[in-house]
Amino acid sequence: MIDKLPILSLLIWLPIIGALLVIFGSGQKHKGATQWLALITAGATFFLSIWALFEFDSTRYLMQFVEDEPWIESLNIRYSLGVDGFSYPLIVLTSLMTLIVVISSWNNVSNRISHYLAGFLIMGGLMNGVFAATDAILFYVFWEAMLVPMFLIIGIWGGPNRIYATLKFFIYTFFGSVFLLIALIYLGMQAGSFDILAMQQLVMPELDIQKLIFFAFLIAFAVKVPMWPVHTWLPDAHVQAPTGGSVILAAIMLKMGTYGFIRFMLPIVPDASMAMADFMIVLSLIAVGYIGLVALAQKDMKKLVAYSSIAHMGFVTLGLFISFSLVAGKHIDAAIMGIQGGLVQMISHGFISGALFLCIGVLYDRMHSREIADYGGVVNTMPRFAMFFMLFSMANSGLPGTSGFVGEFLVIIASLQVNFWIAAFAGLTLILAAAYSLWMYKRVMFGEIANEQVASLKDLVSRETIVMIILAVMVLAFGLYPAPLLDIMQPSVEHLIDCNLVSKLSPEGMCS
Amino acid sequence: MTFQAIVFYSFAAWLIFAAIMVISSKNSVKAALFLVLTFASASAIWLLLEAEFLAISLIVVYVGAVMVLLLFVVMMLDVDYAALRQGFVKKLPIALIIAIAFFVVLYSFLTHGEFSAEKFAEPAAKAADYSNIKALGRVIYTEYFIAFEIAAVILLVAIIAAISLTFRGRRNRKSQNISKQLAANKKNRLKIVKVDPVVSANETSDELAVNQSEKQS
Amino acid sequence: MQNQLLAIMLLPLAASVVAGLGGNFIGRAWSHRITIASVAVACGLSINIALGFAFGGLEAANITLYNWATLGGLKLQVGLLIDSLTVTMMTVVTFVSLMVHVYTIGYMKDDPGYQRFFSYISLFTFAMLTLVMSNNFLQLFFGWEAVGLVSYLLIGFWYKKPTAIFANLKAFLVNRVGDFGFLLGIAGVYMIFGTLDYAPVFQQVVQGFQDIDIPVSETMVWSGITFTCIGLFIGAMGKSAQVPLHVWLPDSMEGPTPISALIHAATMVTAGVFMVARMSPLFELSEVALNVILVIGATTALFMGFLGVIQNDIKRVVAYSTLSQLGYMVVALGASAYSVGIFHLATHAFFKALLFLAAGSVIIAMHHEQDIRKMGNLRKYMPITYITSLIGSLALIGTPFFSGFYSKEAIIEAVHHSRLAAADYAYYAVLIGVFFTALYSFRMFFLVFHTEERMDKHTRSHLRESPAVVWLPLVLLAIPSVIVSWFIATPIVSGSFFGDAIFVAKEHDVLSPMVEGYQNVWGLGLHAVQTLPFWLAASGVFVAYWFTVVKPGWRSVVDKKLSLVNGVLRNNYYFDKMYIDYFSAGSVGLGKKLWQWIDAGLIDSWIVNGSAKTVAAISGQVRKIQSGYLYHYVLVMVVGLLAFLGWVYWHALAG
Amino acid sequence: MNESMNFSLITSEIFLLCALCVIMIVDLFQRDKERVLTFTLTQASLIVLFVLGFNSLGAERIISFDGHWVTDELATVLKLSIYAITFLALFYARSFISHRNLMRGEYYLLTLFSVLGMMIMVSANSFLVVYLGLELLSLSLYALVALQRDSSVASESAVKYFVMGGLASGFILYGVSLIYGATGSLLIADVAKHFSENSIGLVGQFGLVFIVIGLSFKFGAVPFHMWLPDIYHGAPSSITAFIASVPKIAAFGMTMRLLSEAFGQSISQWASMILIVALLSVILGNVIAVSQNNLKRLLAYSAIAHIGYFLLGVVPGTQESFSAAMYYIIVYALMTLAGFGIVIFMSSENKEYQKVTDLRGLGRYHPWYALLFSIVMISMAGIPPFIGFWPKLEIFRNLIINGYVVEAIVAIAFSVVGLFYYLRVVKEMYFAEAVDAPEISSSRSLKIAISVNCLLLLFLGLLPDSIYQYCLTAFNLMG
Amino acid sequence: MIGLTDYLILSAILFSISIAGIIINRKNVITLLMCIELMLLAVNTNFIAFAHYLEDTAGQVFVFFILTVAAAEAAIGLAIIVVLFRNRATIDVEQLNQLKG
Repeated sequence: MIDKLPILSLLIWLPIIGALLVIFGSGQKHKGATQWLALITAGATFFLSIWALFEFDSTRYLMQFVEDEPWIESLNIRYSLGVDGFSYPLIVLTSLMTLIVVISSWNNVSNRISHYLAGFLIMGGLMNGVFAATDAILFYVFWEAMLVPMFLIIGIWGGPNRIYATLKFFIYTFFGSVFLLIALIYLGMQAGSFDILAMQQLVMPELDIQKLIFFAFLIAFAVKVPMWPVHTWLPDAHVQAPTGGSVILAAIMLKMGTYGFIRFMLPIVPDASMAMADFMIVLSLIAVGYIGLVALAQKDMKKLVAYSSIAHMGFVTLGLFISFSLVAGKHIDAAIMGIQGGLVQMISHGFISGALFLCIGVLYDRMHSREIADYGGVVNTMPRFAMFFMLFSMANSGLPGTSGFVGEFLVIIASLQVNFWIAAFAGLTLILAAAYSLWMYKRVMFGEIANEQVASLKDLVSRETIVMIILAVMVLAFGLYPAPLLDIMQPSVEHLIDCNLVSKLSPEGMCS
Repeated sequence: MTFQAIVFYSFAAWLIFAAIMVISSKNSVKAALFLVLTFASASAIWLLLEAEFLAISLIVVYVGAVMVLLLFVVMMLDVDYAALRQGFVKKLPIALIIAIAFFVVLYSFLTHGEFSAEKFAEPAAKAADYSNIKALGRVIYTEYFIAFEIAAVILLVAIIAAISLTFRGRRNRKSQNISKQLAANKKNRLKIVKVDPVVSANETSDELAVNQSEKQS
Repeated sequence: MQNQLLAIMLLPLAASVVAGLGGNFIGRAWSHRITIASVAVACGLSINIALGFAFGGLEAANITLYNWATLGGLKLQVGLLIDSLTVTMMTVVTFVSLMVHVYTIGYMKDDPGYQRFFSYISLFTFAMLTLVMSNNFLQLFFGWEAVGLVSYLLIGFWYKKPTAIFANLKAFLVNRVGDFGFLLGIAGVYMIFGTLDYAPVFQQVVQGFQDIDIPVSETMVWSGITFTCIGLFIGAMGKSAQVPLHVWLPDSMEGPTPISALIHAATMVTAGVFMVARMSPLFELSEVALNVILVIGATTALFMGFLGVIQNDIKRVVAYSTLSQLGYMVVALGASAYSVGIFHLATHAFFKALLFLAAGSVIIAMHHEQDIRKMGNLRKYMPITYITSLIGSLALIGTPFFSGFYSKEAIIEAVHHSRLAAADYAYYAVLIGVFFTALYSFRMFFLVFHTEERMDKHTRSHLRESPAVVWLPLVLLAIPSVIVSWFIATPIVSGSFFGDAIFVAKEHDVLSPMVEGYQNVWGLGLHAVQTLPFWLAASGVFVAYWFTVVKPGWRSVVDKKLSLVNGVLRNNYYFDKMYIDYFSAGSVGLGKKLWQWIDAGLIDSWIVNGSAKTVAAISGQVRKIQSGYLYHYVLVMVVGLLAFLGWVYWHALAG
Repeated sequence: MNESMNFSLITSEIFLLCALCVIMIVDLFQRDKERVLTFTLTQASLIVLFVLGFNSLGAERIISFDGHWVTDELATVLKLSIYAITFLALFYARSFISHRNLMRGEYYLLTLFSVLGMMIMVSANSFLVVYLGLELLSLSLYALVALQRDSSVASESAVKYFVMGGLASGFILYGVSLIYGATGSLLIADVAKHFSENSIGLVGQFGLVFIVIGLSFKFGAVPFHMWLPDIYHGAPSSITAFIASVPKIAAFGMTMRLLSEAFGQSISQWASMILIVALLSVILGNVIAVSQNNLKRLLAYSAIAHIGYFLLGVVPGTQESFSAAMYYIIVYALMTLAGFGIVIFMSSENKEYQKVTDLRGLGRYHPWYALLFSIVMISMAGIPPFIGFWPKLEIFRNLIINGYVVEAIVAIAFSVVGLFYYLRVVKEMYFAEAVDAPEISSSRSLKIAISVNCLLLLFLGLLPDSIYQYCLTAFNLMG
Repeated sequence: MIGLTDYLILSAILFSISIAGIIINRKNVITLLMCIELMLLAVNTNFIAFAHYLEDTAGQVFVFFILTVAAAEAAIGLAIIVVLFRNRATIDVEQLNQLKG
């Protein structure tokens, strides 16, 4: 029955239609109705994504749930959707995080709640679109369109310096994506259509052209990931964004950059990627080491978590780009390990960073401060919260048993096959991540009650607890048993390694 | 030197002289009159080119109608000419350089050879019964029918526009506009005329525009 | 058997979850009942299995529980490996844990975090069991970090205490430094052997494999095995608090005393020793690694012993003693006498737990006064504690017939027989260490239980023996502290007990010569008076007696004479200063500078905002061209026209 | 086909002229201050024109009136968009002009005259008719700008417009005279034929320079843009909305007739000039707009930048790139109309909100309009899924296909600068704290008009083919 | 002998003068109007010269229309100047700078 439905379209448009209903249907006066409508929409979307998971064939690398309709016939741009092992987990993650954001903003957004919720629902739909699109231009449309609601969310509901932050966010990312557009146009011209799979099949005999396309992709995706040195929008955006914004930003939007690497950069320009792999690895390691140190110096909780996000995303890029020399050295398992590690890290970081931002949001709702120095001894007044916060902090520092461990473990293990120093630098995260996460935890949570405000804190209410439990279960489940997730991605990863990382300088050796 | 050349050079000289006077006269009336001279000289040159109808039209239309209109307006506006002439010499060099540079470029390409006498020989004399007016008249209502119609519309537009811009309607209404009186303030009743022609830099156009629009209401 | 094993492992976890999440609901009594019951069951089952191994002929078992991840051809699985080594550890862990559970009822009875505490120690038991029962490196690492986590939680149990929350962060981070090496070691294992399960790895070691060179620079290449072993050993250094990663252990005494006994003396800190023993087939392949282990272990054993002498905090003395003893165990590992290392681990677990719990008992009586200079003559008030402490101290210094004697003697002998380059250094270090062990142990013992009473009146008036839940575990631990070696020394040292679980290469075999001259436990004990260590220990006790009881005034004289040495020792060889002032402060400072100069300064201010400002500035200037004057407009237009005309003309002439 | 004097081919023009005369006479006898009848008749005639035009879609290309007139798909599509956008623009104007002493019949008449001029421009097939159409348009526009007789800025801008426009006409004429000298004909077909047989020569090139510059002036491309900000700023907002949008479409038609048809053989000669002008426009327009505080001026500079992008579409000189440019210009007209629509919308009876900061608080107190205006701005910035993205995509695609990669990158990089000032407008509406709610006293027709216009930007953006296929058929690229 | 070039140069001179006039004139808008008329005159002369030497009427017809348009233009231009004068009481070009930036 479900295979008759246009699942992906539903996942994209259901939240958007729901958002329109939320805006126009209920208005400002009926707060409850608004919230329930949003909750139902988000819940239905999430339910649908889970339901479809049962139909998802995790033994195939081919696109599934394919929809293909003509859209702009004159340009041969099609409304074509499909998911594989790379994208479907991200869609589920998106749907879940949207739901969580809706729940978590139940009581703590008073200003124009219907617009706020609608913004997140629209974004949820658009983000699903990014992951589901198999037409490059359709992808680009979703990719760009998504910026708008986020821009408004940060700008309207953000902190005191929100305008600077949101403009920076928008312009930074837009700057990145214009180069993407150029590259896509060029590729569309070469391939004769904007079908991403067709682009992947393209023979590109000139390495220089591949490199140009590589850099176009790189600017676009690196900004989104974000990689050093184009990361500075992220701390600002995170700090200023409302809690929900930070959650979505960290949990989903950052993943789009690395998703772009997997979907576009590696398969389309493998030779350039291989040639530039060392460069990418160095950038990834800078993210791990340098950004880790920077995170250590932060005084603002959100900024700290934001920097830690950059550092963690460094593992994704690291995992992807070590695969080239592993494949070249015939260490296929290790290559799979690196890529899988990166992919798991994407999902896991979605939960962990989202959870951490929610935790900070919980504190912020009560104290209206994100400065670490304003806190101290919170555990005395919020023991339940302290437990969850501890779990997520530990997960952030990559404790085995939490999902934060899986990706980093796999990537580090794989990277030693490439070079000792890569592994050593990547391994630094064990120390740095623990240092910044737990030092922050210590300063915020432990100790004597620092001031009157902390003394009057109330522990989590049940709504907040539910959200925390969901995320905690996810973090633990994927930490203790990541196999189901890995199995979904496995065929796609193998296909990537077998067919897409091979040289495209000549048609020989390419999969058909 | 042929008669033709004498006519050409003398009228060309007049033409240039008059044109220069047009742009350099202090007084608009004078300028207008020099413009008349310019047109007259040009019409003589046109006669050399056997464009009799146009030469006559030029006199009739321009000297007879446009110039009169021009003078009429000049007189009507009652401009203080003494004030209008300051700073003329100061800007002269730039204008001169531009004009000369412009001319040099045009000159060098016009004498480049594509308009040489070999390519454009003096056409044979027209037959005695050749009538320039007839020739024009024949094509204007046939070949150039559509252009002619458009020209008519353009004149209509000119009429409508000119009237709607300048016609102020009957001036015998003496009603009170109370809201206008209430909205009056010092700013729009008292105009402070700047003595120094240099505009201070910090006063942006926006503010002016808003003041302006406030004043309109 | 699988069900039994799972029960051993998961019961404490379940109890922990119940006590932790439902603690307020089920109340204090039920919290300890449930946790103690679960650990007791686990302990009973462990002993059952251990007996099975010792007598009933149980075979080693390798059980796969579930598939953690499949990566191409590689399967990462969660499973259990049960052999004699594991069983020894399981028994020790669950037994000490059970004792500590019981003891806690008394020790923590007024603490508001009662349920939480039980939850934590049960969780710890689970984590430690996972560590020892693992059959692969992944799970080992999981347990490895999990015990670290619980240690972190427990050191910071009194989270209001600034020193406690400092200590737990420090402990976690220092352990993370070790784990960094450990993880690289695991990566090395995968690189060389292509799998993370123990069985195939050890099989390959036996059947032959290709070592892999790891290039670290243009000219330098490391052997893969050596790299792996050293990496793994760095992990062990962190967990087992070896120099220079030992700094966290003394500070960890900020946690409640039962924890010090359980985690920071008996079990977790020995995880490193266990791990190296478990990986004995690997370590045997790398002589470099073994030498490193010897040097590190010997240094720890000796130099941490020095520090024990000058401590005045009762728990810190025991802590430095633990450090020193861990050094002994590691020395045994370095000498390839893995079984001896484990032997000392087991005996040490009992008497060190005993010493800690006794110290805890003293602390309860002293109303949480821990300074031994403010105690004295406590034997009058606390006879049971006094006797058990004496037993523990005697065991610690290696008095013949006490359990510690056999294991320590075996270590010294083993090092003596070792032919590794660093063996001589290690031998003298452990010998000298014996003297100092006796010195600090009995210095503390005399200061606490003998000498004049130095506590204030109020405390003195309340001094009494601890309740039964406290002293009972002391007694229960005192018994094995004396006798356990009588039963296990022979099978362990002779190698019959561990069998295949521990692998020693022929050229490293130090136990065979020992076994040759060995009759039985009694003979060995009687023989002791002829050996140097015995007299070293005895002189240590004597010196301690002289300086504390007979001539207490001499102490300050010595302090003055050796003020330089004293300064170094008081500052813990300046390790803390280096780590805190230079490493961590340096990292934070570096992070701050990087952030301010590169992130905020270079990238944000210059490049990002700078380009925005540049555009705005250019915009502000360029808009002035739009002057409002018609003639300027015309001028620009005509210049544009001229430029184009000139351009076309120039092209036409050129082309 | 070449037919002479086939009046059925100029039915629309004849109808409009007749309608104009009727309206003029009807208006004379109007006592109604609101001129409802005039308005209705004007809009009705635009509807009729639209229907007439729509019916002639798909007709074959016919050259008539001795080669002076051409009816083809290009002309028809352009005319249709001219009618449609004028129709909308008049809705915008209605309440605005009634508050500003502009509610006179002439407003509608002159608008219709300019429509007639534009129709002539896009259908002209000789330099003469092009010129006359252009003058008909320009003269109407001069008058429209000056129509607010009591406004000193309006009259200033009218003078500037007039003088600069006259100068530009002079340039075009001088160029045409040179072309005439070189080819001996005024008919575009003859000129094209001549240049396909002979090399263009220096005279032709010089003529071309003058013509290109005249066209650049009409578009407002740098460095011939100087008039544009002042005129857009000074003219009454409803008239600015009109001048900024519709005439660009006609100018595009004229460009096609002159450059692509007459000088189709010498693309390399004019493309490089257009390229320079286009890039300068993109750069300067975007950069100067950053420091603008007046919304109208900001939109004016953004218009310059848009024209730059549009001209980049003309540069490659292929049929496809022309259709992309055509798409761009139609979409641009729609967007810019909405943009100035904001200014009109914000103008109340006695106050004109023109500063960007005047929009403050709109998001809070009038969320619907804030949303609509954000759509306009974001669409102008070229962010999908709004319509503004698609023509940009097409332009860049054509540039890249034809090898202008560096140019495409420069242009696209400056669109980032562009984003900055568009977002500033959104920022003011949503993020800045408002002291008090901006008052909105617009009429219902205006509210409907702006809603329709802005939503069109979204819906057409979701279905970009709906306009683009007509642009393609105009250049015989489809079906 | 007077050839086509001479006429063209004459008109070029006239054209240049008119441009110079527009740039040079900073005080009087009416003079700008006259300069534009001069420019059209130059163009007309060009057309007529070409028409003469090409023996073609088209050029002359064009001039005919230019004259018409120029007349209309003059009418509208003057009307605008009148409006301006009524608003500002001046036709000084230098004071036409309310709109700038």
